[in-house]
Amino acid sequence: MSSRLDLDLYLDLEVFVGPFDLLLTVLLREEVDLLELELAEVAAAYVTKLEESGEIELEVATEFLVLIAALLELKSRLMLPSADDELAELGPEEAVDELVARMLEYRRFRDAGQAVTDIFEQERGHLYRSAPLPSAFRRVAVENATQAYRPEVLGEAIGRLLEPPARPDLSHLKRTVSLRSRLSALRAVLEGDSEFDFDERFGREDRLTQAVTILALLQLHTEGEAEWSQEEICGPITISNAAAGPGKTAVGSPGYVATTEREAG
Amino acid sequence: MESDGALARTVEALLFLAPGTVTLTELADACDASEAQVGEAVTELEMELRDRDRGVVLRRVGGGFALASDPRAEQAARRLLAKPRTPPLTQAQAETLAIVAYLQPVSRPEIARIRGVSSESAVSSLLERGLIEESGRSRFGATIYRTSELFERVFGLEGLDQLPDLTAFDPTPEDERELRERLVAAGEQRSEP
Amino acid sequence: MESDGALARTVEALLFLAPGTVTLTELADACDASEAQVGEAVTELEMELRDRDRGVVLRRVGGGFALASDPRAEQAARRLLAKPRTPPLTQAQAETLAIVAYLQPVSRPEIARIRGVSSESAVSSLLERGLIEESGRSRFGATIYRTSELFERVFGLEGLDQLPDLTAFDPTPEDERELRERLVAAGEQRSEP
Repeated sequence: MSSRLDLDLYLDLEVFVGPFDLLLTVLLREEVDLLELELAEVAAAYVTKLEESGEIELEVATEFLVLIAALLELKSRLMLPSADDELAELGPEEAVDELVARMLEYRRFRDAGQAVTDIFEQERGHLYRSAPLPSAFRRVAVENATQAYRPEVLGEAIGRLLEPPARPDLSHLKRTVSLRSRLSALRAVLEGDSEFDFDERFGREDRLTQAVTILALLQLHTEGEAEWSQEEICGPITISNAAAGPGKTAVGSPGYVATTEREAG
Repeated sequence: MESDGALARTVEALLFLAPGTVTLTELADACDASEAQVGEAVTELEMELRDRDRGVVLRRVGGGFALASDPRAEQAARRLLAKPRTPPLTQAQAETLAIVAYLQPVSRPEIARIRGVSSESAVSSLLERGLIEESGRSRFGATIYRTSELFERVFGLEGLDQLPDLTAFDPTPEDERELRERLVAAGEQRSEP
Repeated sequence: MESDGALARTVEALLFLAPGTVTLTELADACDASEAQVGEAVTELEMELRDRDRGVVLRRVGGGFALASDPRAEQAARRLLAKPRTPPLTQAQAETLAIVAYLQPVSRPEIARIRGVSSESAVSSLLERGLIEESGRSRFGATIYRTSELFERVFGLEGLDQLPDLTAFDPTPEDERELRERLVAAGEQRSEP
């Protein structure tokens, strides 16, 4: 059986040691606090792994991006401070709403899964007949049969099966976005512009490219090359060259405690 | 009535011979009778098979009808046909199957987002068991899945609308309040100096 | 008597599910009962089926028993079965069918080795649709499959030599033996972790 996991990513973090898959499970089951988790380290581990292999398998990368983006979004909202006192109350509240909604969505399907299991247990005793037709009827069926399938389907299937996985052929992938190319793209922009708006530069790219760019940004952040800031939830993201000084709010910055300004006020 | 009995006889013979489920329209065409007449004959046969309580029952599955064996004969059947019992669904498979069944068509990243774990292994065992099947690709190249005809048969469903209403699994307001309080408490802990 | 009724129920279910004739000994083994008890249950079932006069009858044939459709339903059955069901093939079904078509006769374990996953559900749906059929047993007791005449019809082939040639898929195997080796080698790599 080919039951390998997609994200063969092993993590060694302060609050968690183990495979990425398990991390997500313990997060959803509330055994590890999202606020304690340094997502940049997770992204960095993934980036390292990608660099070692040198290839992005699109479906796997998409899965990782979707998961890490959801976690980033949740965590950033949990951590988001605001200059305004009223909004300061609202920010974490909304973040909690979002996290609760996600956890409730999971619970809903966990319970639906239980119901599916119950139906399966109740029904699996019923067996269906799978006997060949008596020969008299078989002849009728053959006589009346007309072409319904293209024979090429069979050649294509054999072609697929002949392809050894050791020689990966990426021609069937629609497209890939390499992390390395997004890193160079970001560095190139930062060289010319010490501060720029994410949407202005990358807003016209497709979602996958934008997502990989965010991953690349995380990498630059951990390496101390770039800072990024966001004044309000879902507002524009400003990226600045780390040498040019940080923005007001470091979203996604590991360990950054979100209430500094409130305390100061 | 003699003629009704004859129609129920023909219907039983057809369901016995046909591979897979047979729809009302197919039965009516083959019997040269109206769908209403055939529908009555199906009900008559269904009740008679229930009353005689023997080894064969009529099931309304996947938008049609099929004969199946009585579950009480399952063990003996597996001995005769040398077939091992189908393994139970694991929790991962059950959750994944529920997501596909309720949200179909649905992509694997979407399944992963809801379950919070990558779900390749659950998806591929469900594919192998024939309970779900591929139904194309998303814009981003991810495979999209839906449930199969076999799923409806194995789960004894007339159609997908026979699944329990998803709202039946809405968490209670207490669940929600409890979760929220725990999260707020965690957030407040973090904000203290 | 309740226990007799239960045995007749199991016997009916077994005869319903079995693809061919079942002997008294096989029935007794599967039911965990004596041949005398099973013999009585068979007679009870036979008489009951005769009395209810529906679409299924019990036949004593070739040293065993089988259920069969009532001959009076033959015309309707011809009409129903005259049009073979041809829903779109899933990827698993297409691969399995291609393996059987190019390498026949081929055993189920070999199909699994080439695909890298157990292929039970694909094999049984192809059997059920009549696209492949059993053609005996291998030395080790595994069922061997080949494509059916219906297969050639629904693919518009006049013979198996009309199967698409594989030159499009480089490197092209020289002959069937080489193709088999190549497929098995690729499959084994696929199933490795």
